[in-house]
Amino acid sequence: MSQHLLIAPIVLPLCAAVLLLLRRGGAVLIKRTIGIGTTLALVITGIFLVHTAGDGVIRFYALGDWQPPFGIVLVLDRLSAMMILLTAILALGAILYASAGQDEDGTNFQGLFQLQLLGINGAFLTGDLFNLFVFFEVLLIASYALLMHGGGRSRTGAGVHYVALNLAGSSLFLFALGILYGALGTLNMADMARQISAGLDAHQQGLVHAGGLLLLSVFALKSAMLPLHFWLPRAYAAAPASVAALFAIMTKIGLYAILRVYSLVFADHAGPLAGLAQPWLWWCGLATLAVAAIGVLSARDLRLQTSYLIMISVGTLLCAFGMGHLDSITAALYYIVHTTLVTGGLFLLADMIGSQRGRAGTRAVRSRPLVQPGRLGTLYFIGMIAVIGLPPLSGAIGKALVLSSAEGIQALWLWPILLLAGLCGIISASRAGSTIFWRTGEGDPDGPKMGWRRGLGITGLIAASPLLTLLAGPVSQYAAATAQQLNNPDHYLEAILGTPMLTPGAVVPHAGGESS
Amino acid sequence: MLTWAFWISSALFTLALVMNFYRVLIGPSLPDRIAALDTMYVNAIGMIIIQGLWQDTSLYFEAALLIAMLGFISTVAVCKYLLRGDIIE
Amino acid sequence: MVLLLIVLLPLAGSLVPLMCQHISRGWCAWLTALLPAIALGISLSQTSTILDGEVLRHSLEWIPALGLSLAFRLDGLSFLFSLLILGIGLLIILYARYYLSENDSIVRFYGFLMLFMTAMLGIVTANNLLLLWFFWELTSLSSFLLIGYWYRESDARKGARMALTVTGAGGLALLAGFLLIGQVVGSYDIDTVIANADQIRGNPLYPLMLVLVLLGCFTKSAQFPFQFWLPHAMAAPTPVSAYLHSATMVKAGVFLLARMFPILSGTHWWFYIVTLVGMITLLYGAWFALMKQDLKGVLAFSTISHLGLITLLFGFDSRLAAIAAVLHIINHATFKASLFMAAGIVDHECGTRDIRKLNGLWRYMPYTTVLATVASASMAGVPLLNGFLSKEMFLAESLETQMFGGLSWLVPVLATLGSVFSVAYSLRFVHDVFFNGEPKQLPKEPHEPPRYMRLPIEILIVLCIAVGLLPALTVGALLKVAALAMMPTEGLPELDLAIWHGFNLPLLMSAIALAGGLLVYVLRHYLYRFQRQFRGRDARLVFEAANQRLINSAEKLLGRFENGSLQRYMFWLMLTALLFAALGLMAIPGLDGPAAPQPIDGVVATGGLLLCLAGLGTAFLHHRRLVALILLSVVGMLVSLAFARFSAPDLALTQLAVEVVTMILLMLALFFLPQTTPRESSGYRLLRDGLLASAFGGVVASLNYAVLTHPIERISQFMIENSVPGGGGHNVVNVILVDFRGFDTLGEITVLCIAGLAIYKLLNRLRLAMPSGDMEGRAWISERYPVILSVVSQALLPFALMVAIYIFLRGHNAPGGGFIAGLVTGVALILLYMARGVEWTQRRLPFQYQPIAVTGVAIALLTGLGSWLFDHPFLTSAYGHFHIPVIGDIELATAMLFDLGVYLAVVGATLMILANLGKVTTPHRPSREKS
Amino acid sequence: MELIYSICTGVLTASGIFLALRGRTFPVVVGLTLLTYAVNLFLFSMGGLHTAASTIVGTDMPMADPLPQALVLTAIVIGFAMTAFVVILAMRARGDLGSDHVDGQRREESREAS
Amino acid sequence: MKRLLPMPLLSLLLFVIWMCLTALTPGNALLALVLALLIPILIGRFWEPQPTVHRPLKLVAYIAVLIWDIIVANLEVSRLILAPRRQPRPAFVLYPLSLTEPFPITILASTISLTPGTISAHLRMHDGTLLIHALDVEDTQALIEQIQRRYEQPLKEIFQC
Amino acid sequence: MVPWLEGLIALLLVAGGIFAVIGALGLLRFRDFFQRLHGPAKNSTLGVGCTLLASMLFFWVQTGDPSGREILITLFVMITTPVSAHLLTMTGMHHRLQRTEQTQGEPYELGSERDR
Ligand code: NA
Ligand code: NA
Repeated sequence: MSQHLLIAPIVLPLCAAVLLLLRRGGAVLIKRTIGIGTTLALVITGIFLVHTAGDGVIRFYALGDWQPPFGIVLVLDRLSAMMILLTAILALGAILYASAGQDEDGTNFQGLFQLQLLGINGAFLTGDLFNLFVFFEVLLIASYALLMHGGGRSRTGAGVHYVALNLAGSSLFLFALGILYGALGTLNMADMARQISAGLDAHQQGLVHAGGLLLLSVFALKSAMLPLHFWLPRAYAAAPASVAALFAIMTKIGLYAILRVYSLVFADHAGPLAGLAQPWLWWCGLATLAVAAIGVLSARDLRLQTSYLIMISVGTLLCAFGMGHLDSITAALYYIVHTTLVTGGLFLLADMIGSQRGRAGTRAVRSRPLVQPGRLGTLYFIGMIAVIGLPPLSGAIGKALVLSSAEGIQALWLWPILLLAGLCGIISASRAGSTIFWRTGEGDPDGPKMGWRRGLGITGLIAASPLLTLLAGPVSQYAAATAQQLNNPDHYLEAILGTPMLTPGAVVPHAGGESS
Repeated sequence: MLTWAFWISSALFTLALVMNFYRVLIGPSLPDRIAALDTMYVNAIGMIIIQGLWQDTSLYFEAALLIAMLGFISTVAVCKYLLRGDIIE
Repeated sequence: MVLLLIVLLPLAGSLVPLMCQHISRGWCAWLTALLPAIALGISLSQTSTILDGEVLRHSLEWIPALGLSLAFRLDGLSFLFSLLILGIGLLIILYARYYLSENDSIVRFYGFLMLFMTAMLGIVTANNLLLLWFFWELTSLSSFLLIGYWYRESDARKGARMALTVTGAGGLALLAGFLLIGQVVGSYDIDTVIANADQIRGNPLYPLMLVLVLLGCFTKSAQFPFQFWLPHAMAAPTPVSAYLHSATMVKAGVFLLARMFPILSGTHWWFYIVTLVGMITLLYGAWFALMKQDLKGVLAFSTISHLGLITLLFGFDSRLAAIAAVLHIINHATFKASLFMAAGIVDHECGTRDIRKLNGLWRYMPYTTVLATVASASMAGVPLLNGFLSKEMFLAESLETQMFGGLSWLVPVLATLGSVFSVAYSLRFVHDVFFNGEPKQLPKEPHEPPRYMRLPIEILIVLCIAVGLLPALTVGALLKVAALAMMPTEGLPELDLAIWHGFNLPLLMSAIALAGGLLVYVLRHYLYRFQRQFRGRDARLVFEAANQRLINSAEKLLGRFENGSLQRYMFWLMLTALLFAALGLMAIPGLDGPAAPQPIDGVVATGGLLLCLAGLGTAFLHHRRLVALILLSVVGMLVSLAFARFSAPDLALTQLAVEVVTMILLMLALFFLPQTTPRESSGYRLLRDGLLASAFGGVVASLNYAVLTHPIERISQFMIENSVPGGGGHNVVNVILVDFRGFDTLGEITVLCIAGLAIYKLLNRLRLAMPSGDMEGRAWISERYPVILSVVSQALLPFALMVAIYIFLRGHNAPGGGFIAGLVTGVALILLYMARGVEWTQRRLPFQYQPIAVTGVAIALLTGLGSWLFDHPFLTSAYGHFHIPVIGDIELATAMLFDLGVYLAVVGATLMILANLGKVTTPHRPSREKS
Repeated sequence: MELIYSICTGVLTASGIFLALRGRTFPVVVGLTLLTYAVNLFLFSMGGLHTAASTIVGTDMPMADPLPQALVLTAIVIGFAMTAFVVILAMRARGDLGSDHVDGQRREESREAS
Repeated sequence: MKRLLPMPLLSLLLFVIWMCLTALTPGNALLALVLALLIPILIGRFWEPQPTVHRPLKLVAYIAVLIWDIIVANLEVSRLILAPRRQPRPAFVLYPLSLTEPFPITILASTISLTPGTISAHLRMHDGTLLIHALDVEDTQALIEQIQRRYEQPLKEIFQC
Repeated sequence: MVPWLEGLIALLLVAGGIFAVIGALGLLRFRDFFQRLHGPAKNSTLGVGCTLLASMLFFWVQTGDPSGREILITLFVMITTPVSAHLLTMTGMHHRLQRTEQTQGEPYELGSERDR
């Protein structure tokens, strides 16, 4: 049974979604219980998977018992396990928050939420490029639905941009996939890597080059790399809080895909194609950082501010990927965990703050006092310290890791930009925070209290930062091991292609055929 | 002889398609264009059948069947649209 | 362990006040003071060890990947500072108990104060540069909270933000500096770094490191030109000012100078930068301290000036000067803390800090007057007080420096000038406030403060006098070990701590300073008049304005880039993709590959031409939307013909069915949209887009051609071979869909299902104006359901169902399958909706579509899970042939069950999408969502 | 044959992209749909162009590459789902934002040409 | 019987068509039988009651005539299309229906559309008229009579209405 | 294959093509919409009919197994073409498309929503 645990992050939410969606209505309590319960189960699964992957063995699950490279495989390595766990934790915070009432603003929230998780987990686990496309689409369409949850003009406006750009992106994805299949004759990523390392003729090489770069544009769009980031700020700022929180992982999926594909398929063994994406990631990452810093500075709204802070993290990560050595990947992996959880928490927090401020909402203007200024203020303070990268929280550690991994001329570019981005963050956060929590006007506090579910959701996610600070040693160690694993795609290839039989005794690569 | 017949027939159907398409392009009225589109669908059935004969396979039968059954629905939808605006009411 | 406690106890102490919410303020103060008091005790217990010159170290592994460990050290320097921080901190706790009013939250105050204390202790005891930086930034953060303590005041908020921004920025520079040092040395461990100081000074990047580190120091210790934040930090409650500006915050900057002294000093760079900055700051602060009318303002600028002095001493690049600097740090801490507390008492008792109103207070608070006078005298450098000692050493050292060559004489002159002003403002502090006639319009009747509020001042004054009288006995040993920490390799210079060094030049300079100060004070009104010529610029306003300008220009800059236009965003996306694809294309040696192209046949050529024309037509005629749709339909049809032509019957079928559904969908939507697109793109825009689109088209065509002419070995061969033996189906495409890549299909039907759910959400409470006629103004005909259409639709249904079943059953072995069958069923039902209306159809299809679609997914999922029962991976298929007499051979496969799921999902989703959309105009419209 | 085919994909791509760059929702939707057609044709041809071949085992015709066909099938379905969503989103945008401009600007517009 | 086999003719048609579609095997016959029985029940809700066929033989004859007429119609229309200069004389003719049930009327209208130079343009149930567009007609009255004689009359007999 | 059967099939195929072209020609040649509609409504139907008949014969001869699958297509075409034509004429009437002067009789106005 434990072998099937690998597919649990996909099957669990799908089962839950089916249960939740069979009827449109249904008792709220039951739906919430299923939603939260499943997410909790995903967290446990994630922990187990991280534990399993911790031994450094790369495992795979051949769907339909069709062995790679012929069938679709799910691959569990340190990276995918980590991302699964990360998603689950973030989702738990988000679903707790949503279950305090937001889920009932429209139909089918709980079910769609699980489907979104299904898509995300699938994207993290799959070892097949076309399957990655399918999961991208699952998570995108689910995100469209969730973005529209509860309705409203700003959501519609942001939605049009978000959807149109991503639709175009999906087309580009298929072009890229087509080229790669046409040039390599396979869809399995490990097999692609093998084909490339086995040597290509010049014609194929050019095609793979085109496909690889085109694919980069798709992943760059998802990860909000400049100049393809335009969809992000508005979409994130407009989404319902719990959805925006979950969206914190969305850009990371693009980044994950970049890391996965370019560290596996276009690694050193790819000869002239090695490091295909690196320079682009590096320079565009820097540009992303710069623009995001300007964005943070200009943001007059908490949610917009958080959106741009996410973009800063994207830029940071892209730069780290662009440097592409062991230390920088280690740094990036630590940073990814930190930024995802904290920004997720900040979206929830912003919503909570906004709901207690009446018409001022999340805008940084004078308003009536908050109902719970102490609690929310503390959370905001901690969250901002973390996300801006001030000590003593995880952001500072992540940033220091990234900075210290830059060498020579790289540091000359990265340091000033990243540090100035941090300064922009300080200016923006202190301005917004002092306005919202300190510069309160007359009027009686009024609005919903945080309550235990929202409180748990927000606190849980923001508390991740202190926790990541305390556990920085082991976490960074895991990250380093992960980077090491990524750095050695040979192991991956060997695990996926070198051992053709998963089930001992099977002679044909397929166990079907016998009648049942 | 059959090969010649296939050739001629598919050339003729192609010609018919081109002429229909010309009508789609020039209109002038919307009903003209729709009528031409509808005719294209019907001629497409012929094209597919001939291809099946040519290749001596019945693999394309379903395609022809589907055009015959569904092709007119587009026409219905557009006509209803022009007549009533709301096609499902 | 001892070491760790010194930091950890105050940290724990910051939680104590939180638990004192409900007990009296007195108890709260005592309890809060308890833990730092213990920490102080622990520190003091180490006195003998430290004085012996030992260095305590304690290190815990934290983040090896970063080279960051929880490494602490207690050497003379950190010991000295720890005592200051803890000692004065305790006094502040006591003082604040009486200072804060009933309305002020004492819990918050003590909490922040203890946090700040922790951070300071961390800075001085850290033995790892990154750890030091951690605490460094933590002081910025906690001081932000402390300065903003009275957050309802605009001054407090702005002052806090300014302090945070400036010191935070400096902290970032410091981080960069530390990282550079770490990269050069390969470790952040301070011991290691000190041991490798030569390597650092010899590094070509040394100036950069130095500047970065100094930026950190100078911002923190309010050196010119970063001094402006400090006076505005006075918006904080006075105990905070007393603490931050005497013993702690600003001292962190000079502490770091001391810490980095063995690492970075000894170069020209160090000398010029540090000396110049220190000198300017010294004079600048002194001048403005004299000019200020605010009691705390005088103290703030005097602090700036004294910090300049300390910095200047560090710059002199002599070991003796560095020792003098440390001594002055101690002295300044004692007299400045007491002065601030005295000022706080004045403020507290009189209700104002305006020097022009405060006069002759000695009559009302004689005791306080005495204390303040002694402290001021110490600040002025009056002999027998501690301030005199370090001032004297400073003047002596200023004479020693030769770095400015022929201009070196300027240094002692300017130093004396600084001292003159120092005397003048000290005098002013005493005379203008406590003497000089009667008070004017005080808001309160002044009197002596409570006993315990004065106690901290008394203790500090005693220290001032004790050190002043018996320097060698009191601070001598401590000073030596502290100095030793700064010069571990060179060792200590000869140090003579005495009040009397005989008549010498420094003494003369001191005398000049005292006399000059008196003179300046007497003539101060001329100076005020002189100063009045300059328009005073409030740093706060400047800062705020700069801030605002920065934000505005950021907004403008961003707006230039992100202008909210999808057209632009789409353009960038396509341009990027084009660039990437084109780069790859250029890497292909030539488009023609080894495969000989197949001969062109006329039918394909004509079809291709039509396809191109239809595509271009759609683009060119897009302003007339319905025409564009008809042409789009032609494209769809031709594409499916192309699929049929190139041996893909399954695709042709699917494309056809989808084409019809898409058409219906677009017609439904077009009803609510304008019928024409306005011509609003400029010629330039059209040209630009046209070029981009053509270029993209060209690249795609080239890539397509390149692949087509280069056939390769593909994994699909395996699928062809295994389709029948492994998947039990002859139609390889279908076997791929339901078996080899059934997982994709599961995802695909999930997408379809979610689309249905998403669309339901979009349609909720959607109210759109329904046009009453078409675009030419014709009213709609009144006939809703033409009879002939109704009858035919009804008659078609059984046949459509049969065809669906036929296609479904054949799917595994011939073109077809659940997907197409589902679409056929769905379309047939939609036709009924069109022909008969929602009301009629709804009555006959009384169920919701969501459960159907979801059931479909559920069946597919369960089929997949079923293989677990046989201990096979998810979605493993099985099939078998069964022979039944008469009927013959029947094949049953789990894939069929999976396909049934697909069928249901497609039917459900199609209806969910189209029927719900159609219902928008009817009373059955979706309206569950909250709006 | 390959040349004609490639030109067709290219032209459809170009038309689709041109429309996707327009400023109103409906042309954008039509453009994206065209682009989807182009993509499907492109992806399909990655298995090579086979005349008189089949994907059914057991016929006496040569085999065409079935894998791209299956992929395109999936892509068609997903494309349909996405088109459906975006077109209804366009409707919603018109309702919510009062205009069918992609940026939702409020502009004076007349539904009818008259 | 009525519940098991609500539409015998439809069932028969379905059975025959299924057998046409698939190979003639016992298994398929069984399946065809199941479908022929199942589908009418499935779609029963959507089937508004229609007049039933009372004279099946007449129906066969009718179909034969129809096919013949279609061929003739095509040749005639082809001649018109191909005739270089001759301009046809089109007409809108209002045809008075004597049939009243929608189903037979639909058959009639379809027949008209499929046969010589005529298309049923619009049906008005309330006054029982069918507007016909004829491509080339001299005498509209003759056309009406021809349709009545050749199609409507037989249909009335077939459906007995 | 028997030559005469082959000939018949060939003939049917070519006839089908010719009818399709004539239908298309009608769509192009006639002066008004209502006339143009007659071309496809009949000729194209017969064109496809001929082809289907050819197909039926061909496969019957090839496999030796009579199969009536094509009948189903014919049936569908015959059911659906008149409906298309009917709705198209209605649309033409609604749009009051120009008629040639020779046209006898008038199409009446279709009842409009606003009249009610
Ligand atoms: Na409707
Ligand atoms: Na007729």
